[in-house]
Amino acid sequence: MRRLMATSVFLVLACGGGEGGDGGGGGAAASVAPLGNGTISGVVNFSGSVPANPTIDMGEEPECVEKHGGSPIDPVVVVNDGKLANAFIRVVGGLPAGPYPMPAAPATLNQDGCLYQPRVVGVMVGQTLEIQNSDPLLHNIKAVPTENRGFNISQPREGMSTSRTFTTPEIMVPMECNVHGWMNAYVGVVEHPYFARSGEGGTFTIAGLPAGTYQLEAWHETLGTQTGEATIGPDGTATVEFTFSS
Amino acid sequence: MATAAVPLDEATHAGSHEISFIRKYIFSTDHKIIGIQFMLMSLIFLLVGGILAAMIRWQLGFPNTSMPGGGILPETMAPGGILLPEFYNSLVTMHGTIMVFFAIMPLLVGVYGNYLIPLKLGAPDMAFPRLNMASFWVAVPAGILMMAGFFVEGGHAAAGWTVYAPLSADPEWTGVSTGQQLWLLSLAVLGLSSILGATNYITTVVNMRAPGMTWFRMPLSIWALFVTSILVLLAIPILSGAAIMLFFDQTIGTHFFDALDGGQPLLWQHLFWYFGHPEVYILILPAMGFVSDIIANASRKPIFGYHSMVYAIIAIGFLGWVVWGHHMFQSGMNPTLGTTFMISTLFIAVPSAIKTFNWMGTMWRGNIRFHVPMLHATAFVAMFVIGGLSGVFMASNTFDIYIHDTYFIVAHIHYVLFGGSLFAIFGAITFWYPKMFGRMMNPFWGKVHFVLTFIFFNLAFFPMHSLGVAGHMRRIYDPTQYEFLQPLQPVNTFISISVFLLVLSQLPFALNFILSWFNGAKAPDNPWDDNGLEWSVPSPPPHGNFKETPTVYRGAYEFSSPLVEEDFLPQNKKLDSDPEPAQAAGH
Amino acid sequence: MSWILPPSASSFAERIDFIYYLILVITGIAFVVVEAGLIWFMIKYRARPGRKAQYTHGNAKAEVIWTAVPAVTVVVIGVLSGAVWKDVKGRNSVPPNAITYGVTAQQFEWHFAYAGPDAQLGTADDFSVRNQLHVPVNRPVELRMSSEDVIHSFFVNAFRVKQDIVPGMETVVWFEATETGDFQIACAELCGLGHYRMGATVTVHSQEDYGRWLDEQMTTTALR
Amino acid sequence: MAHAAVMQPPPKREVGADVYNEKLGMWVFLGSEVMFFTALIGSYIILRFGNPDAWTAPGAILNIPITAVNTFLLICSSMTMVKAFAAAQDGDQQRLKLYLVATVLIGATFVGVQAYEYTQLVHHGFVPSGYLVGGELAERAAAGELPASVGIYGSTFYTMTGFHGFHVTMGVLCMIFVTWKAFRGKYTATDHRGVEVIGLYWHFVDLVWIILFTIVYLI
Repeated sequence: MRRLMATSVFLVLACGGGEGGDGGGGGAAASVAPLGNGTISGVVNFSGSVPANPTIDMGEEPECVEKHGGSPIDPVVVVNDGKLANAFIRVVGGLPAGPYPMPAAPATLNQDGCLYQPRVVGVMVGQTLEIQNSDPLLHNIKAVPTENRGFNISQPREGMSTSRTFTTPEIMVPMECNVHGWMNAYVGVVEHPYFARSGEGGTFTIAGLPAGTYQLEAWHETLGTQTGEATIGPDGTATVEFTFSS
Repeated sequence: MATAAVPLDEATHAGSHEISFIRKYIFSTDHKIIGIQFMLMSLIFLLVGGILAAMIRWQLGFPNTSMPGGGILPETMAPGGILLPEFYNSLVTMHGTIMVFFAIMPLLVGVYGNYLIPLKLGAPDMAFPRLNMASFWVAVPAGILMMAGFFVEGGHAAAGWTVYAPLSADPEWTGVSTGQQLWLLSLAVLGLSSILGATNYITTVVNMRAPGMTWFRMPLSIWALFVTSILVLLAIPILSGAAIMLFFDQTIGTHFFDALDGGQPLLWQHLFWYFGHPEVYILILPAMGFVSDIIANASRKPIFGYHSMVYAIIAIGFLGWVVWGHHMFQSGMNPTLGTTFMISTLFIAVPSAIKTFNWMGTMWRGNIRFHVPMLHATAFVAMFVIGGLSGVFMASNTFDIYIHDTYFIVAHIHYVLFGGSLFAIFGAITFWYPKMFGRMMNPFWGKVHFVLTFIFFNLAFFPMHSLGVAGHMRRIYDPTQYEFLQPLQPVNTFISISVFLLVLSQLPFALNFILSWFNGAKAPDNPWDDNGLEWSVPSPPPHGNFKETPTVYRGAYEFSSPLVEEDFLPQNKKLDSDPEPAQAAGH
Repeated sequence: MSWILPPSASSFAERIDFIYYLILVITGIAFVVVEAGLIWFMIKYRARPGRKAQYTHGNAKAEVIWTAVPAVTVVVIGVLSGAVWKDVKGRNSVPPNAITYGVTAQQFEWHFAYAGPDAQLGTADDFSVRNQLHVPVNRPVELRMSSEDVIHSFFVNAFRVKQDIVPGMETVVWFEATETGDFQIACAELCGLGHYRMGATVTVHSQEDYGRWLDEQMTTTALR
Repeated sequence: MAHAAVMQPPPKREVGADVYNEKLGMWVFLGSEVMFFTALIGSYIILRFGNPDAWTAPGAILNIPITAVNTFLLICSSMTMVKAFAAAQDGDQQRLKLYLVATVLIGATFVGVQAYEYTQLVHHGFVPSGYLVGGELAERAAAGELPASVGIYGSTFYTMTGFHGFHVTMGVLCMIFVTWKAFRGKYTATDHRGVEVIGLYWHFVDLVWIILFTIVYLI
């Protein structure tokens, strides 16, 4: 993205990838009606031995260490009972042509305890990404995209919130904090709202789809990508499973 | 241009024909109008720069609190009125840039280079009047480009006014792209304006002097402007070249300052300071010239050691080219060069001392009239001494290890640029205002402005020395982040309050300037009993300046001459003992 | 408001401080002479009716004096200053018995690299600590510094040490701490929006404590 | 300006440089230009010494024969410029116009050839940022025939020759103006300042090119 002479088109709006636990692609926007009401639900498995996550030397930021009970760990690969969290799943094939409904709520990326919450977040093109600071100290947020226009902004105080949007689909836009070199997050920018992040239990749901067969792709920051397929039948549901291994 | 088919006589003599308002006041080729245009533009920028300074000081004096009126700033600058660090960096960058390039430099060179050179030399106008007009109208878009940077996405340039690469070369490091590019474009355009101006000034000084105005009869203000013009002519293109390279690094992917691909970050610093140190003298030499004129006038005495004053100007102009490395003692430059640059830098103290003592010598046994210009000129000397002496600390490469990039340098540059240049500018404005506008400024409010400015200037900047001595880094958004700086916070708050009052103290000046233009007492031709040729013509002088080319019989500082009854003797007044100038020739 | 330098804690700090106090005294004298003279002249030679100024164009003798005195003074300052510079920052100024550390600066962190058990920097067993430099007291320390992104500057107030760190080149600086305790490291060159917070700590240990700290680190590093 | 041909007697002045204003002004301006090219050339020298591996052997990327021809053309244009000035001094209007037109044409040709050279270089994959990704030269570099990275080579090459080309273009434009005035008979044997002044600029630009050609192409 260095020297991307992006023209200054800046944008707008909202979205909702994965808030909290098992995120689903959000609700309906006023302008575009939902394409359907089918749902794909799935789970991301992990096989093999789980790589150890690095510990973080947060000694310079006691406020953050406190939030982690004294021993902060960088959650690069989070596996619970063989299920992988923080994978980013999106529909890559089988969708009818747009336009697609815009998720009603903005996506959020919170800086809490000198870590990003969540670590992986999806936004639709044009959907607002709300970046929040819950720490009483300076964070800067540097987006280093290759397709979008990058930015580098600061939030020196607790409770600050800044909104940004992306103009072009991009898997994934890395976000970093240069004050705390260990802080990394990834923003998936998708042209439609049919994406999700696997939660702590490795599960996810993508809602609002019409019946049909869809190709999906799951992405993880260190484990690469996996593909899958799901068919939403007349009952309006489908399931899919991905398996990553170390 | 085809319409200007006017015989030379008429074209150069005022009032004898009508020209349209636009040709007369907007796209004028009259050096006096252009000087006034430059003055209005740079005074506006001076105000902008002052407001930026007040914002910087708010953050430093009262970190993390909401700035009064800051609520009107957009979220990307100051959410809730509290300045963001990236905006603070833009403020620091733009305060320096605007003050150096759009306020002090045009005020000294653009205004008085234009206004004084033809008048003081007895010329009808500049050598190239249309080029002169172009030089102003190229500066205007440069100013617009520079201000536009505040309104673009990513914010304005935030890499400091020295725009050190690679911080400035790659948007990745600051988040600023368009702002930095506008900054570079603006300076390249402004550079063209300065070069056109300098070409004009040099040609005029060399070729347009009235008969009898030999080199060593020129007033020191003209000598200073002449040497300054040479510095501008030779230094600005270095900046233009460097700015263009940096612009290409930003836009078309060249690698001049990119260490990852064969470029050299230190090359920027060498280019910038090779331009930048002559630039520093561009900002002080004309001020010294004006002050020399004013002190001699007010003391009613010939300038003490005229020739050594001239040689000191030339020496400073020359030394300016061989000292740039003193900005880079701690930059990783070859340490042996450090010692070389220290020696050359220290020697600048010599011509500076000569000038200071000669000003004092001029006042010695004088009969000093403390008119407002003289108050400012005296303040210039007093403040320049502080700025000059604090420069010795930094010239020593050894002690510079400690105070490099601290508030000591901030104090130093403000003592030279505000205490020095700006006091001289106030002196010059009040001294030549009657000539420029045909009205006197109000002396009472002039004195009020002077006293307030002098007090709050010192309260604002003198404590910065002690911050520097305590190791306070400059360009720090929030000093309370460092334990060793926390005890200094009361000093920061004190400085900030003084700066706010200093900014407010400019109100009497602004009002005096504007109101006197309309309501001031009518100015006589020679209100200060001065000797210069500009005082021999009406206030304001007509288009073409002189009814007939004056003849010069002596230098500009023949005050209290025993040859005449009154205590001044104009340069063009012929005494019986004066021979006609021998050299005057028809070319 | 103080003209006194803060307490120092390195071997060459006193020599640097001496230069400061020397210049302070010289410039202080010049300051008093000039400003007092100025005020005196302003009062004594203020305009009074019926008085005419003395008509003189200068005095060559006086001018020679006030040219020569500053010239000699600056030469003295230059020579004294240059001698200290040579020992602090000169080409071969790093003492041969210095311990070498690696410093990597990046927006907006410091990473200090320590030699591992083989006591050689630049080998596989090096370990690195973020924002913490640990050094022994009374022992010269050499820092080999490089930058990942933009120009930073390594500044320790108490040690009178400052050196820019330029991407694409290695800059070297050395110091010898003379007191134990924690001292603050600051970045002294504008490096971006987090510049004001790019601090770190240098901890000066007694010789024994330093050894203990080093062993501890190597054990935990080996465990990782 | 319509009556400019009627010369006013110059006002009495203190003797300055003993040349008329326009000529002095051009000399002064050229001083500024010297510093501009000094900045570019000085940077080039520093960058090249700092990273000699980014440069290829002469001619490996750049097309020397075509540039040599171009250099010859530019030197020829200086010759025609001299001839034009001589004609102006003699008051020979025909030859003045002839040689001015020739200078304009040769100058324009120089710029055209340079533009052609640029398009060829870009076509081969040599751009200001170095190799064009996927270009022919990038492949040869990958094969080890050329330096791995020529970023700084491309940067300096395009900036220096580009700015020279810009100066030539400006010169051609001014020269067209002078030619137009020559066709209107504005230059006489006694007053032909425009021709002399543009000539000074032209020779300067020519001289700069000879330096650039030597250090950028031949060394």
